[in-house]
Amino acid sequence: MTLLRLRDVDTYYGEIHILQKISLEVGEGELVCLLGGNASGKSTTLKTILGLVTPRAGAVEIDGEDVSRRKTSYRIAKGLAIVPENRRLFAPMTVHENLEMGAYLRKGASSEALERVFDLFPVLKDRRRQLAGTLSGGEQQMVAMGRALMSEPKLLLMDEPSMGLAPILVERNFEIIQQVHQSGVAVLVVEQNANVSLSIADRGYVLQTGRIVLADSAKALLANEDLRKAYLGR
Amino acid sequence: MHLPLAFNAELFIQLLVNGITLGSLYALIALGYSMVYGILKLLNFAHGDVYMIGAFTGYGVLTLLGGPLSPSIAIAPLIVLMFLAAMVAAGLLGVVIERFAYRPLRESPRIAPLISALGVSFFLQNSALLLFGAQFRSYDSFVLGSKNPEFFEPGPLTDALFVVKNVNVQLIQVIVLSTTVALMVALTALIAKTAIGKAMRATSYDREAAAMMGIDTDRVIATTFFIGSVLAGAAGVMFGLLFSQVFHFMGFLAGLKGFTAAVVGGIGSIPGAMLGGLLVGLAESMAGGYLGGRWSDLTVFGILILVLLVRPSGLLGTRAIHKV
Amino acid sequence: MATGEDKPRVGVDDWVASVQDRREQRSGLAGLARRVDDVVPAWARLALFAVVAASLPLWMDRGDLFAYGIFTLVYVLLGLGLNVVVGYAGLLDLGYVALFGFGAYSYALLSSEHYGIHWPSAVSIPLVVVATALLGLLLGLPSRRLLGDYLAIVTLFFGQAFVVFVNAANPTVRGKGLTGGPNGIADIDPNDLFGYELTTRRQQYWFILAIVLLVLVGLHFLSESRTGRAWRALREDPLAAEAMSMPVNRLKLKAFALGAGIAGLTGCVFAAVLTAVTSGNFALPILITIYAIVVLGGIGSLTGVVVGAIVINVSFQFLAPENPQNNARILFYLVIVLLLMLSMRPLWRLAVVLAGTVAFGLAAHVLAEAISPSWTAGAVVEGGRFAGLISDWVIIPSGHDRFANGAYIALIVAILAVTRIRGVWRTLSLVPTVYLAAVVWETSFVEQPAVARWILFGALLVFLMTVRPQGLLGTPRVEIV
Amino acid sequence: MTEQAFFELRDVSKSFGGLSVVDRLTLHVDEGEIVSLIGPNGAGKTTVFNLVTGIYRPASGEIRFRGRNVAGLPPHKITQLGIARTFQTLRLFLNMSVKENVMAAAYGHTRSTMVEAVFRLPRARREEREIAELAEEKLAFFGPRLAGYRHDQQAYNLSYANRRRLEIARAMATNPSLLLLDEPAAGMNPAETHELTELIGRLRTDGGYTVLVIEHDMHVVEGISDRVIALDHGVKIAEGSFDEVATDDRVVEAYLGRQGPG
Repeated sequence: MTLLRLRDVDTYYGEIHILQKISLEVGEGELVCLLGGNASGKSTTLKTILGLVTPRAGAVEIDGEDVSRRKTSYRIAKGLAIVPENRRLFAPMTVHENLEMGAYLRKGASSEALERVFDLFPVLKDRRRQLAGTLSGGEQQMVAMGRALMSEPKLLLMDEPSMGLAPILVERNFEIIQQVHQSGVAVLVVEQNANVSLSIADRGYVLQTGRIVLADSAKALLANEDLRKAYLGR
Repeated sequence: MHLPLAFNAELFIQLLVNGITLGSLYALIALGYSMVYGILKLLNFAHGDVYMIGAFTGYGVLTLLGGPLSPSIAIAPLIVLMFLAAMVAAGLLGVVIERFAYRPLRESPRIAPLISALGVSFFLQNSALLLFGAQFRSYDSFVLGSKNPEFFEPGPLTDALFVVKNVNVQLIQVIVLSTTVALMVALTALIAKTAIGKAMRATSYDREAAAMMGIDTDRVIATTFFIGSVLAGAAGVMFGLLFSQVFHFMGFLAGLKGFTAAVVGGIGSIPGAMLGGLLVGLAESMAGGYLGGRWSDLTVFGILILVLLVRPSGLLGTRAIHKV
Repeated sequence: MATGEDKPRVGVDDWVASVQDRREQRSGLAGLARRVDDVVPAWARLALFAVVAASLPLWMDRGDLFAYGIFTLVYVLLGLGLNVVVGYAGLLDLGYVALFGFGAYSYALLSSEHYGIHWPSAVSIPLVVVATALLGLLLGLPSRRLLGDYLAIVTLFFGQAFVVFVNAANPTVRGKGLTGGPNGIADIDPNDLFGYELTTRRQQYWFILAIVLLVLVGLHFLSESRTGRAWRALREDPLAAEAMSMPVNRLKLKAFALGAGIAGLTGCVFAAVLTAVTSGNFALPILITIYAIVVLGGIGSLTGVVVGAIVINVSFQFLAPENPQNNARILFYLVIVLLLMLSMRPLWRLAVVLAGTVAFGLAAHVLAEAISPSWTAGAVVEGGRFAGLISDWVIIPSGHDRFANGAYIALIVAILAVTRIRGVWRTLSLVPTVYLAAVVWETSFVEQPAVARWILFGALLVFLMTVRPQGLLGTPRVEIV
Repeated sequence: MTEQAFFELRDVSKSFGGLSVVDRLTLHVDEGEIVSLIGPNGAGKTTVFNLVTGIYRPASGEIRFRGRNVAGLPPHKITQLGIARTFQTLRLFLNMSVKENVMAAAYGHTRSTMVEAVFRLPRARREEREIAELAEEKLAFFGPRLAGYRHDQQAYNLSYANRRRLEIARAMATNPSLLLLDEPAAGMNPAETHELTELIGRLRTDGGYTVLVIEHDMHVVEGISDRVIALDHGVKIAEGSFDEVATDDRVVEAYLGRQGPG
């Protein structure tokens, strides 16, 4: 069963054509990574998936339903969740409130989900009354992850989990991604750090100037000559 | 010009009472500015005119129900009805304005929604002028429910509820103040405790991130406009009841002062709006009483400048730490 | 698509190389205007404007030259000054119109019967310009601490204070009210060129045109200088500008002073042409008009200011209360045609709208009559053979002033709404809209054309902003994230 | 350490709302050195840059540049004295052309007035020419990456990596002697990162700049640094050569993690 499918999506930003006929899919329980340099259109792809920008042409399907004209909240309710780039916590709200926001559309199940998040990140339990803005970078990352997991998503979107982070945090991040993946959640990692992400992914896409230029299994991509030169370096 | 040689306690208390009532009115207007500014970073110039429309709606209800001299229903339900009608009308107007004048401009440079807001303000003001004329429309709340209309005897609204140092504190003043306080408390609770309140805070901090959590930010913003405009509508009726008159241009200056109150108190803070409103109301009342009417607006202006220069984030505002 | 050479190399994002291919061709009038603006060099545009503008008095009569020519030029100048503050430096100055007023009043005091001082323009104009620039500097002082909207509100207060001062305060100086209160100051001298008085409309027009051309050239050079670049940098990102060695506060004050100087200069010629000044000339509506000019043309663009001033002033004069009602009629036909064009495709929509409008009208008429016969008792203004038919269709109450006013406002709201919705909803809402237009027309327009005009103007501002926030010649600001 | 270092911080502290971000920090950079500042997120690295460039005013301590205490001076003054920076979050003048971005930064060392500009007087014309040449020269430093045909493009058209390069070019146009680079490799792919490593080297050899750089990419840090300084919670936890710092226990624990560099 395909959880998420983009079909020939064209997205514009103002007058500029950003995404050109993007097609990709993520199956249930899969770990897929979307590789590309910054400004290759990765963030725009994510925004298109979430409905923060509307494509001019093509379709976004979640769980087999065409949601291209649906609001973001509708798509989230269908089982998406995202850990945005640079975390984007609500700094003046408490850790607890931040987590609550993650479960905004699932008020009933939130106490159970809360326990699960606290099991995953015990340190957050002690800090639940603290304002999110006062946490250390590592703790903030945990809140961002926990917030996304609060809605018990079927598909977790990770936007640049290694961007601008200390090596130790990158490492922890990817451990948690794997952990979440092993519990049966599908994950789409949007990254430009090909090394780490391909090593844990099932499949991958490479985005270049708004187009998908490579799509293959992670193993094959790791062996691809062009990709090695550009992304694995040295 | 005469200088008050001896301290006149009666005058002072009178001005104090007037200032507090006026101030709570400004506080209600300030809240609308503050909430909208908090969530959209938009200076909603049309807000003062929403308040004006609220005042006219109250006037309309009053006229439809027989007018002040011979109301067809009892005074208490009449006033409640006036408030309700004005609040609903203003609230809906706020939502419509947001939908058509501001929402299309979310991603535009800052100046575009500002110009759009000026356009809306201009439109509303002149519409009221065209429909109701340039003359003042009288609420005649002074005689509302008067026992003997033929002799224009004061009605119950101006009855003294209690007396301080020979100064009568009128029923209407107490109504205005207590309504304001009640609305403030309700609003504070709404924002601190309820899901929509938290969604509002999240949206005002980071709209896109809030959307990513599944919050329907369009709806949250519309709700914010609705609540802010409802408060302005209530303030409009209060103004009519307090000063017995409404006119098409009343929104402009009241809007400016409301915004001043919001800024002085600290944009985004509810107690700040209350404090700022009181400060502006008191300043206006005191300056008017001791220095003469023409100085009152300039005094308000002076306070604004002073506060902004000393504490740019307002009295109760939190200083934003700019991430660089 | 991705064939051979076109296939991008992995790891190389070639946005810049491909950006022209990715930019859509803009269509419509605005797109054409942009392309012309891109292609035609600045000096050619200036020359074209100068030649056309200079020839105006040769074929225009005096009244039109005053209304269309001189007023447009005054608006151009005002727009150019505001453009320095708002367009270049990105500072929201809502007290700008007070500076214009200060200039006009100052000139009036220095060259009129009011105090019997008749200094020649060569003395009074430079003096006034410098004084206004200094006042602008003063007004700009809060910009050191205040950002964006805070600055806007403080300057707006300043504008209000000016009107209050001129109208109400009117302090007595040398036995006479300084500003003349609500009556203003009359009998102002015309401008003179070293003693030669410019008394005819033609002379005045050419004089102002010369000033406009000089200011345009000067501002063009300035915008391509270190100061102009620094202003734009400051508008983009004040913090980065400061970190890149630009003294942000001083630059803000410079923009304020220069803008104020131009406003003061405009005040001088304006007062001289009008020969009288009153505070009403410097109130909120004028401020909004100047903003509309700058924003319509496209913020920061000199050509845009000129185009904006022409469009706004010409349409203003066209709709002026003095003009015959015919203009209003043309406007209404235009609106109806435009609305119908919006729904032309596919053709069945047009049919639906027309049929719907007829049905809607009949139903409304019956309903209104049922509620109260007086609602339909009014007479149709014109209509000839169709008068009977029309009066069975539209609602015309007897004594319909208030009703017509309401319908007019409702019509404008409905038109605004129609432009914002799509698809079936648009078709549906067109029905009452077209009907309203008919009602407004048949109830013979509104009583107060001046007010009605301002209402339309407010709505147009909203419309313009929501449809084209960057203005006619402005470039949309894009960020690729 | 010499008596008067080229650039040094002495006991500099800064806190926000009671939260200490930089705590009695002392460090120095000698002329011609390339020094890297590393540390976990929120360690106060960017705050150090903001303190040095005058965006924040230190609560206590001295920031000395060529013997002069610059703490408390406004940012443009500090830049005019010869310290220029780039921003982690990229703060280009997006709606100005590439060349204009660089030309704008020449403001601090040009002098022609508004009047001279309006009337195109000789000094204004000469300076305009010089600024244009300066901009081309600085952009040429980046070779084909910011080559001629891109000069008239609006900055928002640039790719992320090119925006980072343009920020460096813009900083160079202020004629600094000390360059502060805030995560110049962030958002670059390995090939581009490799190129950047060389470029930073050339900044010293060809450009004659002294460089203080914040960077997370350990390959870059290893490739460029004469010296590395590690911060955590606003405190210096290690200083020395790359190998010394990278193997320091506290650095490994707080920052690098058990896998170590890479």
